[in-house]
Amino acid sequence: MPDLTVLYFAHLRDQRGLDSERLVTVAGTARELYRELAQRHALSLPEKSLIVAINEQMVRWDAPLGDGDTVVFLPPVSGG
Amino acid sequence: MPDLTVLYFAHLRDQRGLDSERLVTVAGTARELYRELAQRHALSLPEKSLIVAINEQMVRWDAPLGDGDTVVFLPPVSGG
Amino acid sequence: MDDFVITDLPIDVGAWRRRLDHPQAGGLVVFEGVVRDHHQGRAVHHLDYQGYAPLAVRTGLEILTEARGRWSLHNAIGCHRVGHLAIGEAAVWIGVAAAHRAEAFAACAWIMDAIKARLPVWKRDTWADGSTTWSHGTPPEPQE
Amino acid sequence: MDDFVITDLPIDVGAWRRRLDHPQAGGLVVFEGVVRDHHQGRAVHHLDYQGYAPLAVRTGLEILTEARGRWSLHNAIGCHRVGHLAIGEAAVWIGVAAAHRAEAFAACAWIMDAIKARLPVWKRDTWADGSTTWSHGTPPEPQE
Repeated sequence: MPDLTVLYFAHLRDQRGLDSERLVTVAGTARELYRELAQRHALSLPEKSLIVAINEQMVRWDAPLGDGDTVVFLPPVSGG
Repeated sequence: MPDLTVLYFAHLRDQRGLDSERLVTVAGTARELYRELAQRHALSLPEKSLIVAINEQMVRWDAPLGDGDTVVFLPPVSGG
Repeated sequence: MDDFVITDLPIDVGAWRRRLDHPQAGGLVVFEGVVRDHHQGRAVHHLDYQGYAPLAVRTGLEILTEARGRWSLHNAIGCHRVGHLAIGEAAVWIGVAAAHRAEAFAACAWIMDAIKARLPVWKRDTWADGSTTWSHGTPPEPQE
Repeated sequence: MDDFVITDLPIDVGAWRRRLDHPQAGGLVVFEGVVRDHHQGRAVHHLDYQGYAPLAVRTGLEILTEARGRWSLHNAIGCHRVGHLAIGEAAVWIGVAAAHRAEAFAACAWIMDAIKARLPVWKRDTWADGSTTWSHGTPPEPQE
């Protein structure tokens, strides 16, 4: 089971109540991890509104998780 | 015969050798004045490349000249 | 110096402008995005921006590189602020130097569109009544 | 202060920029036209600009007023330098403040096109070899 760091931004940071956390998960992919976290912490943003980044690279939802990965679920952006 | 001030810019200033001059003319219109000056001072710019301003207003070539007017023949502009 | 920066300090617009100086550049276009006192009809007290800094820097640099590929530019640089911003403070600064103005205008406007669409940065309005709202935002484009 | 100025002194770009500050403006776009070290493939030593100042000021103000009519702007100001300009000096500065960036970009680019087409100002290149050439230029549009 991979030992991950998850970073939270914007709505997800508010809903999780944390900037970041380390966790060990049974999830094998980014999609499985988001579903686990969304259920546990009542994260409201649907998957289709998010982009996943692993180790500072945007990846597909079915990207596999590896030990030591940093995972971020990016809400719709609003810079500028 | 109107007593005028004529201002010169760019090519016309170089060709006339003056920034400005006062003169009395028999010309009744801006066109007649330019033809008189072009002939006397070998001004090379054709009328169709110039715009006439009298007293800081752009006017037509057949605009009449009045005593005390300031007349400018504006070469093609190149600001910016 | 880095061509694209995420900073939690006020943007020194004079210093950024001086970095655009280039002897072959005839046209400089600068965009500044500034915190307004209103948004969607409501009075704004201040803004907070969060940014995923390492990915935002990389994305900003990619956008600038794409702009240099689309237009002939002498320079294209910029920065985005994060943290607490008061009314009138600059949230984003983008500067482009080109031989001619048309390229500089087109590139600067395109860069700003790309920044809005792709930079992993999030804006929260704090309204005059103290309540807060995260901006609706645009899902960032996947880059695969 | 005057919204459009003809000046034979160096343009204080910082001071002009500060005049754009406006609590309702979310987007500021600034254009600077700067003297390049080359033009049409030839090395430039310096430029001289002549301007018919009273008409140029009036024309500049008319252009800014037209821009304010075409777009919703909080501010639109600028200046044009005349006299002797060295490489790297600003010949023209135009700044636009609007609620949103699209208007600011469009208005600033349009103002510059109008300045180039209509302002009674003339540019002379002095080349590296000391010879001089008046720019070909555009006949100013009659305004009747």
